[in-house]
Amino acid sequence: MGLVMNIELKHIHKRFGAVHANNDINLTFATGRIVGILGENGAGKSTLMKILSGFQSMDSGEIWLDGKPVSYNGPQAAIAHGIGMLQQDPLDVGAFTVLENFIYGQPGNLSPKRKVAQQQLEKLSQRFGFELDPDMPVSQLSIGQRQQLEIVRLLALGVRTLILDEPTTGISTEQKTLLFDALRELAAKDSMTVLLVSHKLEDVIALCHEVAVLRAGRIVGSMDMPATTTELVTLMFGQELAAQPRQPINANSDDAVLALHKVQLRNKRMKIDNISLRVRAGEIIGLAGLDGSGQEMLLRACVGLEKCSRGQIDIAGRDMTGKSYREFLQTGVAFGAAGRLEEGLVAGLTLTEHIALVTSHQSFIDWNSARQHTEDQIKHYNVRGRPESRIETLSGGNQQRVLMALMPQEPVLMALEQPTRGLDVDSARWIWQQLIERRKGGTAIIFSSPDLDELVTYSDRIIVFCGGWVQEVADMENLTLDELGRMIGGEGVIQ
Amino acid sequence: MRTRSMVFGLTILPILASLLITAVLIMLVGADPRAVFEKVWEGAFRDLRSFSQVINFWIPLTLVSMGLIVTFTAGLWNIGVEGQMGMGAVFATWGALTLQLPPLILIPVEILLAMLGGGLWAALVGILKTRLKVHEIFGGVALNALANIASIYLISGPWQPAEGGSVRATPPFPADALLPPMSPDFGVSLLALVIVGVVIVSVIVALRGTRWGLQLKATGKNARSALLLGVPTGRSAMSAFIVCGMVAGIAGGYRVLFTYGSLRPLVSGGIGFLGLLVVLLVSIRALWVPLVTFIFAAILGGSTRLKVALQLDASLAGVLQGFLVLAVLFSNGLRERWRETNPAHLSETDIKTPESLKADR
Amino acid sequence: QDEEFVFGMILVGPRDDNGWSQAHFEGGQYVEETVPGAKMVYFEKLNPADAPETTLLDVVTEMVDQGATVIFTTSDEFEEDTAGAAAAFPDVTFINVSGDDAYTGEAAPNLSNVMGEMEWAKMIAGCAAALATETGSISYLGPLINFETRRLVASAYLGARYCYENYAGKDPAELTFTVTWIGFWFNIPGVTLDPTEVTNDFFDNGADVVISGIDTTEGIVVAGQRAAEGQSVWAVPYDFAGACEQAPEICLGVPYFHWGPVYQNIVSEIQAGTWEQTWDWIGPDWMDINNPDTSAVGFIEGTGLSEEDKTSLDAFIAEMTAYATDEANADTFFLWEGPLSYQDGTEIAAEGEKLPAVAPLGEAPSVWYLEQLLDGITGASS
Amino acid sequence: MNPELINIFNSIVANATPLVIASIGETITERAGVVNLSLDGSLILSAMVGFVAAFVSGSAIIGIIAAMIVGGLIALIIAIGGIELRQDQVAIGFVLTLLTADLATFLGQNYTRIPGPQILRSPIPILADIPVAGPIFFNQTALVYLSYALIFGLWYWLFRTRPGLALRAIGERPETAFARGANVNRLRYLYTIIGGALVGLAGAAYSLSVKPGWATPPSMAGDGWIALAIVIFGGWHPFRVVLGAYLFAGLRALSTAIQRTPEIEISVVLLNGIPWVLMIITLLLVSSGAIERLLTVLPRPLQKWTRNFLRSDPPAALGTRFKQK
Ligand SMILES: Nc1ncnc2c1ncn2[C@@H]1O[C@H](COP(=O)(O)OP(=O)(O)OP(=O)(O)O)[C@@H](O)[C@H]1O
Ligand SMILES: Nc1ncnc2c1ncn2[C@@H]1O[C@H](COP(=O)(O)OP(=O)(O)OP(=O)(O)O)[C@@H](O)[C@H]1O
Ligand SMILES: [Mg+2]
Ligand SMILES: [Mg+2]
Repeated sequence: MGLVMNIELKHIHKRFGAVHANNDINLTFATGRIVGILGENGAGKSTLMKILSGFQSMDSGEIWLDGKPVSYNGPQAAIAHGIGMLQQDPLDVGAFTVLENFIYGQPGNLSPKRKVAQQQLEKLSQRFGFELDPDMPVSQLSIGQRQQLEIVRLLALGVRTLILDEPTTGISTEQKTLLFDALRELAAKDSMTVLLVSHKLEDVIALCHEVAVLRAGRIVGSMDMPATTTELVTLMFGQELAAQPRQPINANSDDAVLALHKVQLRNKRMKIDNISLRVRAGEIIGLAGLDGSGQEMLLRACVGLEKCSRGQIDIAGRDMTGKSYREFLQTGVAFGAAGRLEEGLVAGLTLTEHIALVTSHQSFIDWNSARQHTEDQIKHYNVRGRPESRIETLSGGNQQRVLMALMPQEPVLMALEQPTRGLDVDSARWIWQQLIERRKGGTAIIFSSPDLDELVTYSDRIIVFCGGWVQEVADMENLTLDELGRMIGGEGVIQ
Repeated sequence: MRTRSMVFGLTILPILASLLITAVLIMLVGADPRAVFEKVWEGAFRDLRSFSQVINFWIPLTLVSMGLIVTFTAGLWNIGVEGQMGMGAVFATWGALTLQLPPLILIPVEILLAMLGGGLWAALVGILKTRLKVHEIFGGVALNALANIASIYLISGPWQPAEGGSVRATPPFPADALLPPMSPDFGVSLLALVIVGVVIVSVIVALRGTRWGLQLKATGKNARSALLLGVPTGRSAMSAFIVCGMVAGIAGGYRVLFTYGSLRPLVSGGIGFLGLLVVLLVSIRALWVPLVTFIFAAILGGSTRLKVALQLDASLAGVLQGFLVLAVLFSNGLRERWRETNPAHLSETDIKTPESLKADR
Repeated sequence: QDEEFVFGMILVGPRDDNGWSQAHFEGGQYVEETVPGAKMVYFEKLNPADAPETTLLDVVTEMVDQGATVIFTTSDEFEEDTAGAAAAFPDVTFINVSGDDAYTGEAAPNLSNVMGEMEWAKMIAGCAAALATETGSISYLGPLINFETRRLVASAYLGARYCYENYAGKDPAELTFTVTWIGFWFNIPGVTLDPTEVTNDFFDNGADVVISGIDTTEGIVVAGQRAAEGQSVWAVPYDFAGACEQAPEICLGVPYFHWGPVYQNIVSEIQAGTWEQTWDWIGPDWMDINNPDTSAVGFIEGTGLSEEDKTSLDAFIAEMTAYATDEANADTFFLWEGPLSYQDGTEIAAEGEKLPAVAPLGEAPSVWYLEQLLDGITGASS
Repeated sequence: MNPELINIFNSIVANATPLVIASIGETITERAGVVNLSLDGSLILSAMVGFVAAFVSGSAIIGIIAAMIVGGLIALIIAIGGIELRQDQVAIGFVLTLLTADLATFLGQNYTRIPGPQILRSPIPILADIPVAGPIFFNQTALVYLSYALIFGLWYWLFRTRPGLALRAIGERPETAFARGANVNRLRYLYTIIGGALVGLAGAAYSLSVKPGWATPPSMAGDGWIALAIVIFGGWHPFRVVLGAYLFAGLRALSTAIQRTPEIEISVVLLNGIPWVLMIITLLLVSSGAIERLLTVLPRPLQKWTRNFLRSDPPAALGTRFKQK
């Protein structure tokens, strides 16, 4: 399997309107290497990788493979040249079974040989220790399993270069280990080239042989590994980021803002029993766990979006069991969902209309004062946008800021799903500053995150969700990332 | 400059295109398009009587269209509007046939009954939609047919005159139960005109200036987000249905209390569907409704003459209206495409340079 | 030099429906041909399904505008609206087919009613069906239920029962006569039953003759289809002399109206200034029921009729003619004599008693105001 | 089984066939992620054109072809508007529903109620002799046999072939399909047109076989909406769609039968409401999740088998636009 693959990118340019997403990129990737691609949000990483894997066309520039210029349109053609990409949200079809997904895209005659394909799938899975049931619908797999499926699928297609865009979000430590082992093996034994886009510096440090850093569309540097986090951060942001000072909670009262008594939650896929929890004013509770382990369900139950099948929920001492979301809102809770434009903001409405929607309590709206109010909020939250801008024209970070501005000033409780999803380190820190500001006023925060670092950094207490069980981290003082990762993966759960 | 002429062209184009297609079709069946358009014009504007007939289409059509503006704003396809008109007519008929009141009280009561009937029928679609998750298009289609069947049942059964049973009509309403016309020559109800005016103004004000209107808009654009922002979306949708149903009910009531003077099968006369076309044509912009409904009403009014004078099927009116709306939808699409390929016309908030994004960090 | 005389013709269905509306339309054409200067303006398909937005008054207004001085509104469905239009245009003469306003005295002076005595022809239709049936099961495709349709169904039934016994020589107790009502004069999808499906259902359930009572031709079309597929089935269409053309080989004949002479008469009277309001129920010309210049009602025998049955049918018609031309039987109908009772058992004519053609509603039972189907017919009376 | 009952079932299969073909066509379209809401009008216009073409040419085959072209053209308008110009597919479909029905009335005004070519029953020799099932299923017209082929053909295409995977993928997740080499929009055009052509075929099945001839008001009006509802009831699975169509035709036959039964006294007019009540009830059944719940009751191996069959979620990308790079 000693096929050599040398990739050269020459003078690649890509513009989106006024945005110069890739500005004269020159890079070389040698065979058998694992290369990390770093950069802040919007730096152009995904764009470059999409160009390389055929998902996007470039404006100008050349791609050379093994000393020859190539051009292809479409990801299928890139795969034919041996380059495959694994998107952050794996590109599969939820309604298909694992086997159908594996088959779909393979060349062949009209009616695929299911037996043959199944054997191939099983052989590849076995090699890397992946457990994939061929008849399972993809919609019932975890993100990690979907990535595994995508990897074996690409390998079966004979891919020689594997690109992964932020693959470690939302997968367990165990699956991450499995993934990294597989990638190392592919690079070492099969001489494959692996390109890894990631915001997680520890992953890059653990895996990569070298890194390249983008900023505002340009390559600003590269270095061979090993390197320290500080060195990488300096390269990415041009400066070292100061550590966030941790504030102790001023939990001067013992009154629970939120209290769960033996709550049972269930949906089609799982059931979680016996959750009991007391959250005091000013406390920050982190919910850890793999995607879809029940954190989201709990968060939503805390604001009445999910019904408890058993047990009782109190908000500020009032029994709210079975009440509607709107009734919860009236008690002073706030909720922020992970999908901002799907759940939270209304594409098509302007900023002013959003503000008016949550602040008007009269039948008739005073548009002048709504506009005034919006301008104040824009200033206060540092939003890049104007009152009459439609919300969908703002960037992700700015949308997140607007979402914050729409929440009540001093809620009793904020329930936030992945509050910094998709944001770069800088924006994420700004969001947390705002949150910590609110907790000083006595707001309790309960949030979920796939980012262990974020959980450990900001939480006063952490609840771990795993396989239908919940468990609180006992010793917060001495909690390490590793330990938390293992708990998420199912170690040390009291059954 | 180029922009303006382009936009103008894309507005005028669909009108020309649909007229052209219709003309070709007319020639296809061996008639003269000029004579057709002439007869339609004559049929609508020949004299006061024919003009009053146009206004008599305009009144219910405008009512229904304004109601549909409300449901469309909330993102709802109220195809059931026909049935809501029908039920408005049925309830008004009940009032007209059974209540013995002085006209000054009877007529308002009949109109309230019509609103009640339309509102109820719309609420059914609403419940099916919001509680039972049956898409409003199917709920609406089924309830349209059921409203019709209910009215035929009532006409041929319980409300049948003693001397003969058929599905043709109820006995004529007593004179006191009818809306009075403005004058014998100009057969138009002043009260109905006033109601239309009030409805137009209230719908525009409600959608622009009230919290209810904003909540509808948010529900229509993204119900999930609206819910999370604290909008009672279920209630919003229900209220949109009910408001539309009540307005459509008045329109249906008008058909029996003025146009016919008795209840007929299929009393809505397809006006509800026409209203849907109108609202699609104006892209939910309420201000344009009265004008467009006037044009549609004129075509409708004129097409009776078309049939008597030229023996051409009156379905031609529907063909012209259909092509017009289709052409407008297509030219909207062309305009959007054209804007996309000429990004200079995007407002400046649409795209930002990385520099400006970085400025405040 | 002939002064133009414009008359309006308002049709409930299409002018080429091979049924009721076409018969009227051709009646109008007959007037155009025979009355010098006569010119017809017409409006077809004035019904809630085809022209939901148009009212009869709109159409009348347009016609008057075109110069019409007499307007024929050719459906029972137009009864109320014609009364309204007559009040709105007192100078125009209105003829409503059929209706009873002129009989009950409700009508404005410029409004007459006219109808043909289809009962005779329906009896012949029933007879033809009884002669042809092999299974002894006849189905009647009914429109909506009212006085007119009930008496037509009953007439067909009486004819069938009589011929089944007297010409076919079978036991009338074994004859099945079923009516299914579709709900209107013709198919309105989503509102009426579909006559095509209903006719198929007749044949599926063992009937082999369908007598149509609706304005359109679904009955004979389906029968023709079944016959082409090899089944022995027959049909009797309705209303229009040419209706057999849809499937001549299985057509037993068609009872029809011939409006030409009737309309010509009315138009001539109006031209001559001798017209007076009447309520007319016009019978066939017994000299020759199929004379196009004199008979308002007729029955054309179809090619589906066997020679033998044709002979029997002619004998039946002769018997009927003898009855009708006998002065003693004035204002009564053949076969409409006791014992006759309604479906619920109420006797309406005792043994030997003849039911009067018409009597004021509620005062005495009559053929015109038949309140129920007759005993022996399967199907709904209301 | 008594012969009347066999006759009745035979008629039910015959009457259901246009519904079957139309809803199979719409299933294909919707599986590709496009909604063709115009069915009610499409059926009418294609029925008219099918009849007129057959009448003028004297050949039913030419009628069928003409009807399929009309159905395909209507679908093409929806595809251009919905895919190319990215307008609301429901809006275009609705406008076309009204427009095509009026167009049929207008253009067909000189062709009403005339006898024309028909497609008659032609029993399949050996199969028609099978007791009970033979006379019901195999004493039918060629169109009915074609509908059987369509049912099984679509099932095979969707669940057993590579292009079938692509068809499902473009309706479920077009991004994925694109990444795997499908030209999403071109395929959507293709399947929308194929689906539309089948709707056209269904129209011809009315005017050349089930409800022979052309007339106004058109006798198939309303059936388009019912076919659309059947697609939902059928969960976009060909077998269940067909089941829905047969069920529907069966229950409609029942409302005629009720009138024939003098013991049941119910107003004729009210009986005509049955199909619409049925339509709502069937949709309720699906939306209430009753069918899904059935799945959880079944033993596990059966679950796997029935999962596809019992799904009630529409294709995830139904009615959405895909911006192809
Ligand atoms: N399809 C597009 N249309 C317009 N602008 C785009 C498009 N895709 C990317 N951009 C812009 O190009 C720039 C680079 O985006 P890219 O997705 O490559 O960034 P990234 O480095 O992957 O960021 P992140 O870390 O947030 O994933 C951003 O400003 C982005 O807004
Ligand atoms: N698919 C797209 N089509 C059009 N414009 C886009 C698209 N994606 C991004 N943009 C535009 O590009 C700009 C940057 O978007 P993006 O969400 O990638 O920002 P970002 O660089 O990640 O910033 P932030 O850190 O605030 O999230 C925005 O103005 C956005 O409107
Ligand atoms: Mg971003
Ligand atoms: Mg990225």
